[in-house]
Amino acid sequence: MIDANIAALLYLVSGVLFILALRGLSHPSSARQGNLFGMIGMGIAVVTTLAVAAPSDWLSWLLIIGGLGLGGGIGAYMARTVKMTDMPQLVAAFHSLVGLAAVFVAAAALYAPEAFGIGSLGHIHAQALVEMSIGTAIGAFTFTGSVIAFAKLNGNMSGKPIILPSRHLIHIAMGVAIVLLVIAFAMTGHAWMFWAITVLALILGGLMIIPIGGADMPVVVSMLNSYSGWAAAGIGFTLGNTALIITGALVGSSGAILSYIMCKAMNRSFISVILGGFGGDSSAAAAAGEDDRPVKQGAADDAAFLMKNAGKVIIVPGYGMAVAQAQHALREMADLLKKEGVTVKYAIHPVAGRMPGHMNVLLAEANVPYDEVFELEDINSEFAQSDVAFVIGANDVTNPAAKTDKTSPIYGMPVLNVEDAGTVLFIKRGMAAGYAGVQNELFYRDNTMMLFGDAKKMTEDIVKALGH
Amino acid sequence: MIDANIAALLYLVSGVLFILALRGLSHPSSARQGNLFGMIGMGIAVVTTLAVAAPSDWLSWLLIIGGLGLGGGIGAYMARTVKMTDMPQLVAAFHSLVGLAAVFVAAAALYAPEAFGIGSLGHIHAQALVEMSIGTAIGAFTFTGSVIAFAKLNGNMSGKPIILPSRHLIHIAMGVAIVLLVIAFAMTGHAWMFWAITVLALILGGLMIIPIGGADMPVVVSMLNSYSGWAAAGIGFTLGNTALIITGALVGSSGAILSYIMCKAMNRSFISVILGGFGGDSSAAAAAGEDDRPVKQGAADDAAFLMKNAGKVIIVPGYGMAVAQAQHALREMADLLKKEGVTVKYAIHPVAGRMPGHMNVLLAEANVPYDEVFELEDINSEFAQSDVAFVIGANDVTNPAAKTDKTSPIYGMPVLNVEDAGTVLFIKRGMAAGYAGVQNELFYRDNTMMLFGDAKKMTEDIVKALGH
Amino acid sequence: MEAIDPFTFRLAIFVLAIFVGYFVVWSVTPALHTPLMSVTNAISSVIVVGALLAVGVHLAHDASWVSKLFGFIALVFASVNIFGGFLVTQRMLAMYKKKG
Amino acid sequence: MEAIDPFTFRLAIFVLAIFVGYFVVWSVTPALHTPLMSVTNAISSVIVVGALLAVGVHLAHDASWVSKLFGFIALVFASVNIFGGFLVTQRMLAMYKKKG
Ligand SMILES: NC(=O)c1ccc[n+]([C@@H]2O[C@H](COP(=O)([O-])OP(=O)(O)OC[C@H]3O[C@@H](n4cnc5c(N)ncnc54)[C@H](OP(=O)(O)O)[C@@H]3O)[C@@H](O)[C@H]2O)c1
Ligand SMILES: NC(=O)c1ccc[n+]([C@@H]2O[C@H](COP(=O)([O-])OP(=O)(O)OC[C@H]3O[C@@H](n4cnc5c(N)ncnc54)[C@H](OP(=O)(O)O)[C@@H]3O)[C@@H](O)[C@H]2O)c1
Repeated sequence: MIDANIAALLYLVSGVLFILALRGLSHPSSARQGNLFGMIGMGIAVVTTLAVAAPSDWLSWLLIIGGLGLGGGIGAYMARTVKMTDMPQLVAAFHSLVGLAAVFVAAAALYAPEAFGIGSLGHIHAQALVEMSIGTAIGAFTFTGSVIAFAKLNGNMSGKPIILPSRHLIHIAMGVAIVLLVIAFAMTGHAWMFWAITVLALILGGLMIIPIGGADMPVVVSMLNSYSGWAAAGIGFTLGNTALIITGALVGSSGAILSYIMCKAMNRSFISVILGGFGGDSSAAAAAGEDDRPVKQGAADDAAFLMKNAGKVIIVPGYGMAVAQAQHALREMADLLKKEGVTVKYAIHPVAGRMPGHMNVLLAEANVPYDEVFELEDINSEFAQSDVAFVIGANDVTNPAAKTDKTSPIYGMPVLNVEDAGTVLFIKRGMAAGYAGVQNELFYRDNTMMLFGDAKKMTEDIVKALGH
Repeated sequence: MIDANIAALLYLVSGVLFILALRGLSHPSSARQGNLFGMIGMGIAVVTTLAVAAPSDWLSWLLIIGGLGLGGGIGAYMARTVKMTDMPQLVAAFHSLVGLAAVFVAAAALYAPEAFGIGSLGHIHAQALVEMSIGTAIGAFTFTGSVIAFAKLNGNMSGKPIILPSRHLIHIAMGVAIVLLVIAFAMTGHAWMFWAITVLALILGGLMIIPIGGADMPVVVSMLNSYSGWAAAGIGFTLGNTALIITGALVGSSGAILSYIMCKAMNRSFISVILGGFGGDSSAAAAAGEDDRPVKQGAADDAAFLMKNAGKVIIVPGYGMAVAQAQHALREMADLLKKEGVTVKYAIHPVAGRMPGHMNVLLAEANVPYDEVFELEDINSEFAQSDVAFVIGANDVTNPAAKTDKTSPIYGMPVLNVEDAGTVLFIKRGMAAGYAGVQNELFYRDNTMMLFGDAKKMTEDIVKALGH
Repeated sequence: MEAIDPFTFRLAIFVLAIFVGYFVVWSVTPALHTPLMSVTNAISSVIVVGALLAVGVHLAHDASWVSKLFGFIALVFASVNIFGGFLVTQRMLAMYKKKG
Repeated sequence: MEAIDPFTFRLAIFVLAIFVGYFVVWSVTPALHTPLMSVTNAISSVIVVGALLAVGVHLAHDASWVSKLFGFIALVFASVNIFGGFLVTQRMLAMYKKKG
């Protein structure tokens, strides 16, 4: 047993280390050290807890070591084996676990309030009852919500928005029921109410996420992340634990800000995302893309010839590159071009792909140095001085309708000005529209050449052509 | 009397309002609202204190109202009448008052510990004694330090560094004496020790700042600001006051970061500034600037002709513009040029003038819209596309020696690339060097024209010439 | 001075932490937004401290068994997240390299 | 849970406030660094709360008079700063205008 004051200080230290972990992410060069700080902070929190409330029996120790080992083993295995293209799913899966953990911690507190210093069995302080029930409600909601997000992202469930009749009414009714139950629970402390809240929140989480289209899932995942942060902070108040309170606030802000960034970069309101009904996966929107106008079509050889003789090529990767896993072939292509004396840069739109930073991770995986990868604001003016814009599996993020067509759903979203380049190459499988379902006028321009085919296959062909 | 918990919440609110006050300064458009938040925060802190420890006698109320009225009146008068060019002095003067206030609050706590909840007369908790003596030491040091900074900035005292023999030894000895006295005071609580600490700190503050050159005073002022913040936080711990703790941390960080920014932009180490001996005022360094090479000299008419026929003019103001108070004439000149269809922009170096943001305030005073005023990084590449760089009273911040001459004291400092412009006009009174005492090779270039004279007079002449 | 409810202090900590969170997340470079998502995931599992308290309860009542069990389940889930979250972040970050 | 010393909480508040200060000051645009100096000056005069406590002391001992006097002096100085600092900042900020 260590002194409560020392424990409080140690929890503060671990909270500060978590802040430093996020702070490190301000630049790739400090990010690894930041992650290390995060791990140390977690270690301090765990050890401090074990020191402050050291269990006296061997069974508890066994369970603790077993639990840490079992969970840690599974986690480490998942972390090692997951494919980088599956990161959106993994994050959703992890979120569901945080939600469940919050539910079980709250339930444990209900049955052993003494251990948490919040009263005795059947006589828990009202404040703690409120915190606890909010914790379990958000946790349960996060759990089912994340499970559905996972299923949609992973393709276990259709990405199309599934619309139930009068669903908004049902959601509101359930929300009201939960609030009333929380109040009743705070006054009576009956355990069945706790479970009723939990079950209702589980159902509500499912019902609310199902109507949201698969491509909106990243916003949903981020929003659920934010919720789980606030839930953690709530439990932090119950436990009087500084580390939890700080972490909850950090995670809560982080999720909220990422959701905001995504919505802004897509030029959609957060409310419209949450109300659902928008954004099936790209195949769903495909039909919209047909048109009779002629397009200039090319082959890998043409592309190779064009780029070989260019002074500067800007590569614009998008969702299609991720699906096709074309990043390695792309890096190879860039290497060959650089050998020919061509300047190669990558331009990343803030919502290219399906989660924030998605393209950056994939390029990093393929060993593309991060100082060749630029954000929209930093590179957008350079297209005018480039000979070729090589658009691989991207679509919406290049669509000039966002600048010109006020009626377009993407109007107002910042886009990459690829059309300013000498020639624009588009790799995609057909004439289908992108995620937003909007036709891209660029395909029909004179300085555009379409390269129809799978992104990976086509890039490999270009690599071959460059080799000759 | 209000509840201590409510008071604690109100102090938190006032701390948050102070954060928002600084946050508002991230953009000119939100800054005024931020300042309002700051005032509200201060109002809440004062009213809360009066409500929580309401004095029962009329004398106290009289003193409080009288003190607030007297001080407030003086402050308001100063704020209204000060000239914008005198801002560095005013800030130094205000700092000295914060320092003194900290000394008197600490002394008051010594003689009426009950009112502060830190024990009874002669029996004060050791922790409070330590906090109190550190508070008075920093406060006293800040007071004399700021007074000297004020005198040097205001010209009441020569700006030349005054060097005493073996001064570092004396400073160290006094510092050690203060530390020993703090320890002894914490153990015994004798009042004389408190006063001895105060007196020693007063003397040390004077001795340490006197050897520092006048032009380094902005760094000193900012550093003293930081110290006064930490002193306030210390007293906040004694009083258990959240608003003071938060404010202290904010002010402490702010001063430290501004000192850092200044030192970095001057490419000097903080230590070398504090050790003193560098940087007399520019007249002191003047002698260094003579050279026999010929310079191209021009008159107001030539300058007017050149700029009238230019497509783009970038104005680079510096310390000389502030001394000469030429900002209004400069704005007039820019207006006339704009009427002639010339694009006019202002380029501000981070340490142009003698305090951070100095030029911006002066230009704002002359009604120059802030969206015509650009920072170094944002405009430096534009000189190459400009016909004229109009350098008015600036020198060091344009000196290419910072880029080329490794032996120069300003080597490594970022500078404005005025030499990339078609023609460079320099307004200054003679060939004297700037604050750093380094000769400026640009004066002798072919595309440079020197306009010798007082900045205000010369600009007015150009305005006249443009009028014809 | 009367004693101040710890809740008040915690509220102050919470409020300031929200400010810190706001600033620190905005300072994250967009290129690292994916690792940001995975690392926030990992740190939000500091909820494990609650699980540890629950696993270690004294077996005073029958209900304590329930609590112990729930604590164990929460512990396993949180551990998956902690190890999984930090390690996958590390794996991703190790891939970000400079030129040359 | 044992009672935690308020000092511990205050330390946490202090540490977090330093982070907030660090971020918030870096977010200030360089064009407003002069107003930043004057406004930090103004807010650091929140030390006036100490002066108010001192002025309002009950006259229990002779020493209380001393305290009252010192408090009054501190109050005057702090008030100069508060009014002077906020008003001069306001005056400066009022000058920053957009084009047109
Ligand atoms: N990043 C985020 O955080 C985020 C979050 C939510 C929503 N979004 C949304 O996602 C979209 C991202 O834009 P984006 O330009 O990256 O993607 P996009 O607009 O969805 O376009 C992707 C294109 O890739 C093509 N493609 C698909 N599979 C391919 C394959 N195997 N090989 C070659 N091409 C393939 C598709 O055309 P074909 O079918 O013709 O091949 C499709 O037009 C934006 O609308 C954004 O708002 C992003
Ligand atoms: N801004 C800050 O926070 C700060 C803080 C500390 C130090 N400093 C230092 O201050 C310097 C600022 O650079 P700067 O380029 O603005 O100034 P500077 O290098 O000091 O040059 C000012 C020039 O203005 C001329 N001048 C003086 N009075 C004049 C008048 N009435 N009319 C016309 N010209 C006049 C002087 O030349 P004549 O004598 O020939 O007229 C002098 O060369 C840097 O070295 C910087 O490191 C700045």
